[in-house]
Amino acid sequence: MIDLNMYFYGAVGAFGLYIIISAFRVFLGPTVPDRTVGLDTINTLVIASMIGLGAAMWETLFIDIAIVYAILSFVTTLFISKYMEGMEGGEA
Amino acid sequence: MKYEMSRVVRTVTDILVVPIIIFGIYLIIHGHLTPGGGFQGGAVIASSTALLVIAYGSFGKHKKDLSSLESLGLTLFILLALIGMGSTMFYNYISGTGGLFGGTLPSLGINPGYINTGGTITLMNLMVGLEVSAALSLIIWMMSKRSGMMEPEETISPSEEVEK
Amino acid sequence: MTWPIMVILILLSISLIFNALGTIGLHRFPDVYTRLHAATKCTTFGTIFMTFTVMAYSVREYVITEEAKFLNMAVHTLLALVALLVTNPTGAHAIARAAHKMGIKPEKAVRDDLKDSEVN
Amino acid sequence: MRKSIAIVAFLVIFAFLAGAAVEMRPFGEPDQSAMDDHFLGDTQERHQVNNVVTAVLFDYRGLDTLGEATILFSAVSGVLTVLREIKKDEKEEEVATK
Amino acid sequence: MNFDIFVHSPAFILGIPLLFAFLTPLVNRLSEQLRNVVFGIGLVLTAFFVGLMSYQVLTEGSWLYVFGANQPEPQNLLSYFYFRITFVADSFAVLATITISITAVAAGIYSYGFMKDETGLNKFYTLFLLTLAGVNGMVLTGDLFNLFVWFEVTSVASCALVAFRNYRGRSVEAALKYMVLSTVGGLLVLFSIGLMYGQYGVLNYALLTQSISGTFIDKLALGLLVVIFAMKASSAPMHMWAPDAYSEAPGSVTPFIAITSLGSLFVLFRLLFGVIGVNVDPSVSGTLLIILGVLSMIVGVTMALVQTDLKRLIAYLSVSQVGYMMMAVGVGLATLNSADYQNFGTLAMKGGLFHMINDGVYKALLFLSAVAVVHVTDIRSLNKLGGLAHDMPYTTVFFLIGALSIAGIPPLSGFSSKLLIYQSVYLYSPVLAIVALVVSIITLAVVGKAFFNAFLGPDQGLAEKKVPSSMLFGMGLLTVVVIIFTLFPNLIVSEIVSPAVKALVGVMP
Amino acid sequence: MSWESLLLMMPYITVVLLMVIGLFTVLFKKNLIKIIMGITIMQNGANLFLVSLAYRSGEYAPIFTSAESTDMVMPTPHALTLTSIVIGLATTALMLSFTIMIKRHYGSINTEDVRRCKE
Amino acid sequence: MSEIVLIIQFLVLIGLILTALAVVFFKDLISAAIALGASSLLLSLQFFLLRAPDVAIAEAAVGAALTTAIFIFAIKSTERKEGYK
Amino acid sequence: MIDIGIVLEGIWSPIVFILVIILASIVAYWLYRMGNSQYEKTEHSGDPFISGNRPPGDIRKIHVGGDNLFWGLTKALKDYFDPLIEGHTGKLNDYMYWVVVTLAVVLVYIYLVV
Amino acid sequence: MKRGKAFISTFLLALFTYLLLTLAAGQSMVEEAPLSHLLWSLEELVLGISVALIVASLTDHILCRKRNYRMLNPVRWIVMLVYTIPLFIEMAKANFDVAYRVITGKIEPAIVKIDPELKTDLGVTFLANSITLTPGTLTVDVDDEESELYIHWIKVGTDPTENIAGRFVKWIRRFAE
Repeated sequence: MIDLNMYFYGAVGAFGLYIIISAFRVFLGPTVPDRTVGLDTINTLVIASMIGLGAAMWETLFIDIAIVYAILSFVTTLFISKYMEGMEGGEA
Repeated sequence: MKYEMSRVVRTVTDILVVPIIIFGIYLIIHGHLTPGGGFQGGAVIASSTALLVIAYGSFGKHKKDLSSLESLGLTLFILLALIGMGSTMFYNYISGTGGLFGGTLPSLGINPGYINTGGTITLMNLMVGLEVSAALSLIIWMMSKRSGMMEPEETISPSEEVEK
Repeated sequence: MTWPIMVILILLSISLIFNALGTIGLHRFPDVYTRLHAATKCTTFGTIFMTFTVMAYSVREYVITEEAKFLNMAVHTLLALVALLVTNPTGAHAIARAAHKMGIKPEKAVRDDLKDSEVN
Repeated sequence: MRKSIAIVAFLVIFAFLAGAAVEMRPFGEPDQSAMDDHFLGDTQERHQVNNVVTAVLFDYRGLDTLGEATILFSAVSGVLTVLREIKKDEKEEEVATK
Repeated sequence: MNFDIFVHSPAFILGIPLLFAFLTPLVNRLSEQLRNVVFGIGLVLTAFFVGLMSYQVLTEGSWLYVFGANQPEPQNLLSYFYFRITFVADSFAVLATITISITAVAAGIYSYGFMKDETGLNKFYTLFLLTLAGVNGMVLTGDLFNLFVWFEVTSVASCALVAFRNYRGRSVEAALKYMVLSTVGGLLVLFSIGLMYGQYGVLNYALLTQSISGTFIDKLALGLLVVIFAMKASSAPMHMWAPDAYSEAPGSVTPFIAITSLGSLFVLFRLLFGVIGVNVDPSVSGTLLIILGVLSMIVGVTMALVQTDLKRLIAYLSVSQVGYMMMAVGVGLATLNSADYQNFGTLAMKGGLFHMINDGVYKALLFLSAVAVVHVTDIRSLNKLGGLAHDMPYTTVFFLIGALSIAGIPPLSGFSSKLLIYQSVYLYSPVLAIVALVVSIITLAVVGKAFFNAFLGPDQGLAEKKVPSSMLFGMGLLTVVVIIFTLFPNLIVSEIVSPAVKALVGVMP
Repeated sequence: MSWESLLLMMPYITVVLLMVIGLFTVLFKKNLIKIIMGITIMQNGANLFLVSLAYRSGEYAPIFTSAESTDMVMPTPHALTLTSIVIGLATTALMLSFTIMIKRHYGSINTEDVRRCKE
Repeated sequence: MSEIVLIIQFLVLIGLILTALAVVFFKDLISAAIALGASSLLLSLQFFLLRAPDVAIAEAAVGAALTTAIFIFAIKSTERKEGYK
Repeated sequence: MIDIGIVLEGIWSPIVFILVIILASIVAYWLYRMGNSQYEKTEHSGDPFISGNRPPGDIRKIHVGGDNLFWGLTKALKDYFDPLIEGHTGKLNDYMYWVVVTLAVVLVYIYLVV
Repeated sequence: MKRGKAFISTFLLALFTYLLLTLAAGQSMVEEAPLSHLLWSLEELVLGISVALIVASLTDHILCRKRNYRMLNPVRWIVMLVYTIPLFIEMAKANFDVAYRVITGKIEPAIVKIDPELKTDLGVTFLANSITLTPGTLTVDVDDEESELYIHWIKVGTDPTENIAGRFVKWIRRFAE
């Protein structure tokens, strides 16, 4: 039987693929909010990968990083949205 | 233009600030046991400041206090290092002496971690955390002041016209 | 294969499926609001299931090994879950509000009360 | 002309860096690790600390951390200096140069 | 506990300015007078510890200061002492720190009068002390990554100083250019540190010297380090930031910014002689230094010839002076492994290092007296200045002494070092000596132009105010030092420069 | 070159690419903020290089809470990288504040305009 | 075991390079800042994979929140579009 | 300590030079004394001598600016000075350009020679 | 004693967070006891209380900005925990809904206004976040004075207030008002 943490590694690999797919929304997304949505998605996926990796590596304390990331990505999202609120015209 | 963000964001900010600060302090004082330390914890605490700044669009009048806090942290840090001059600078003279932060591990190798160890390492973590949180808050404060995203203070004289 | 492992695998696959759906939706939907629907709901849900997986896993490991660090892992994962639940929808709301303030119209929108209220 | 020279120089540097990447020891297999092994073995005994990185950061290489904090301090001083208010009426015109 | 203050002096040279820099904002909340006093105490204490270290090194020999070790002075050097950060207290560091602290004290005293009317002064004094600490750390350290850290401290603090007069657009522009260049340079230095660490697993100079063998990666690291430190030392053709930064910095710290680039030059020599250059065929890096030096000399002096801005003119002159040192020390390095080293290489080294300490002092004098002119008249253009000798007699004398010294007019100190350089470089290649002579003549023409335009001619009544006494005192201090160097060059060479050459070339302690 | 050796080379290749992309930005882009972004990318590259050097395959993080013995990745580059991250933040903040002041004085942040200091 | 870690690293590094390229080629500075944030986010994940938790936390805190924040402040105080007027 | 003797290693001995200066000034004073006795005062004897012509306007107000000195030299060496001055464009990209070009040249040099 | 309640609530939140973070991280207080891993060491408790005191004295004006101390009541916390169950069910539904729309692409979006008539900030926040997490709806804007919410609805229907918010409002009234 494969070790259980192999499943976690596999899941994280899949998340890596999703991250690259979501990154294309950052590249393509016609407006800035679209790119921000892409960034937000990547944030959530990275948090999921970090939690999974923490379990897979048996490194308990790695979960802390996910918490830090969850909070700080929120700050980033707020900053970008605050900037967008003051922007005129949604193009480009 | 309104400088505050929406009501939902403000409420969530109010709720999150205290846990974020606690989390930062946790990272600082457990720096010698778990990943983290003065710098990371300080950055997390500063991000709570950033959260307040961005959600409310204004900042208190604590610039001088923050500046003093920063200097104080660094002064204590370098004094901690200089006290080690009995041997050499940066000598860890507290570790293993048995007093505050001078505890010893019962066993080497894997252990869950004991907070009362580490000597100057723990203290320096605290000092660096003090300095970094104040410093990064000051950077956020100063950069946001010029950006027009914040509520203007009365003392700022906007001279935006271009020299030729 | 014992039942805890089955549970863990099922939770893990749910997490994978929903994250995949969110990622696909990010590309299939036409405008920012609908993309936000996909991104927020699906990825949050998927990540919640990831935390459930890890919590189940760490509880299982704790039962087997009786090491305190797995309990610690479960608690920290719970904290991460709470942080996610609070921050993700708020972030989505902030993006949507900013997008609307920028003047991006919802695609194919049937009605727009917010716009009307601003006009009046 | 100038731009093409710049591109050529840029490519030369690229080539050298890539050469270094090829020549570098294989990833994940350091051959010289006496210093790090010494730190790993010495930390718990000497400092009673679990996190080796913190021990390196604050004790073995404490001076680096002091320098790091100093840089942050000087950057904050610099930001406060550069973005401080300008008393416009007195200091706006530049000293006559040319 | 036997606390030997001599042994700890390297740590104090770094620690005292840092401690006082951190204290300055705190003291400023109490009173501004006290802050000035604290600043002065910090400067003087630093100079005092430099004196202590120099005394100890010159009488007892050099030693390694190991940070965080059990006993202050390891008698038998176990290898794991090298794993910690070390400070190298040898004669070369003595030469460097003496140069730095003379300039720092003079510029600090000068600042009291010069900066009186500015706002945000506590930050100014803080940054001044931080720059001092950064340069001291840079020349004292014996660890590659620590070198990077102090390098960055120096660049950040000195860039903030350049941009101190934020009401001038040019100042901020110059600071940004300087900052971008030093940050990119610092990153390349960090990259080369990574290359070294990846290969040998150590960061200490002494340990690296034993293991470097001259592989492809070593060559890459050598190239990166040479170019970046030469850039920071304002060598042509990467000198363009230097005139901007020197001329736009607040006048009292201009010599100090120049000293930071001199510090980079010290570090470059230490890296080339002590760590990496000697392991990768020294003649190659010596030739590189000579080429860069000759370029700097020619480009600097000819650009100075066409300048009309007084401070920029002196800035370009300082670029050309850096060329002299690089050329002389390059000759020493190029001949290091041959019999020629005993014939003239060591002489060239002595000339180069003596020129460094000379140059640090008289360039500071020249800058400070030029800044006094600008301070009094608010004019920097040589087209508009004139006749100032009537109103500012002391400044005229100071400027004249500095100008003659930089031009290498015989009785003054600049001549004694230049003579050494001519003599030794002639034996290596006559062309270099001829270039050096011609550059020296053009330098005389340039300073003659500056002196003629600014001080001679009919009195135009440009001087609006008096030169404050603290500024005069600062310049006077430097003049005294220049005169000492003028009167006792043999003493300086035999007591300070020759041991420095030996320490630089010989194995590390 | 086999697939596995490419996998093994990938960190170094990424480091080189990041450094080169950053250098490209600093060399050819004219917007000051873009240049600073390029510098940030270079910093990322240098940090990644140091941490890649620290890795020993299949070993643990240098913390005694979870590792089994001293089979750990090397701690020194981690400390160095922490230092360099802080340095990067400090320099970035300082350069950005310079840029803000330049915009105020010159009305532009294009390097074609920001050239009053010349000759 | 180690192969799958290498493959995950490969994916993350590819994403890192792509986002870094995007930073250079976006004309809109705010988009470039967003891409920079994504880049340092992936860098943090890579540090995580290389078993450097301290560095990963620091990079997450600095790269994700603070650097992006000060870039956004700077863009707001200067101008948004790259290009010569 | 203080070495008065002439050192042939090239270090300048200022004591000797001071003696030479004193000697030279004595000689100069002697020459001055010789010439001064035969000096005749004329109308323009205190005026500056520029190219033999009378200068326009009040000669006390004449001010030679920084551009005027060495104007002939820079004009004559136009081909050298003009590219040099144009090279100092003040653009940040050009500063970086020089660093990168030097770096490339140095790297190639080191690679080829060693 | 004006700050009393604010101080206490901030202190409790801080202490709770700290204890949760250090749960089972320190050495156990009682050796060899069953489930002793769950406890905290004495040092951790002392540190936690002092840290919470410091943080509470510094930030009590932030958490209780509106002087609203309803959440000090433990019953409300229990109701809030129970509320997560219907919320979770709705979230599951939401995801199948989005999955359906991702696959078919059938959307008919609109921004509608609803008025749940909640009074407190906390209630509005909870409602907005719950709405964001549930099927086909996304909070776009919130009125500052009233509790009117503007919702982006992916498949527009009738009677928005009841259809969108009706399920949550009565729950939220129970613990937040």
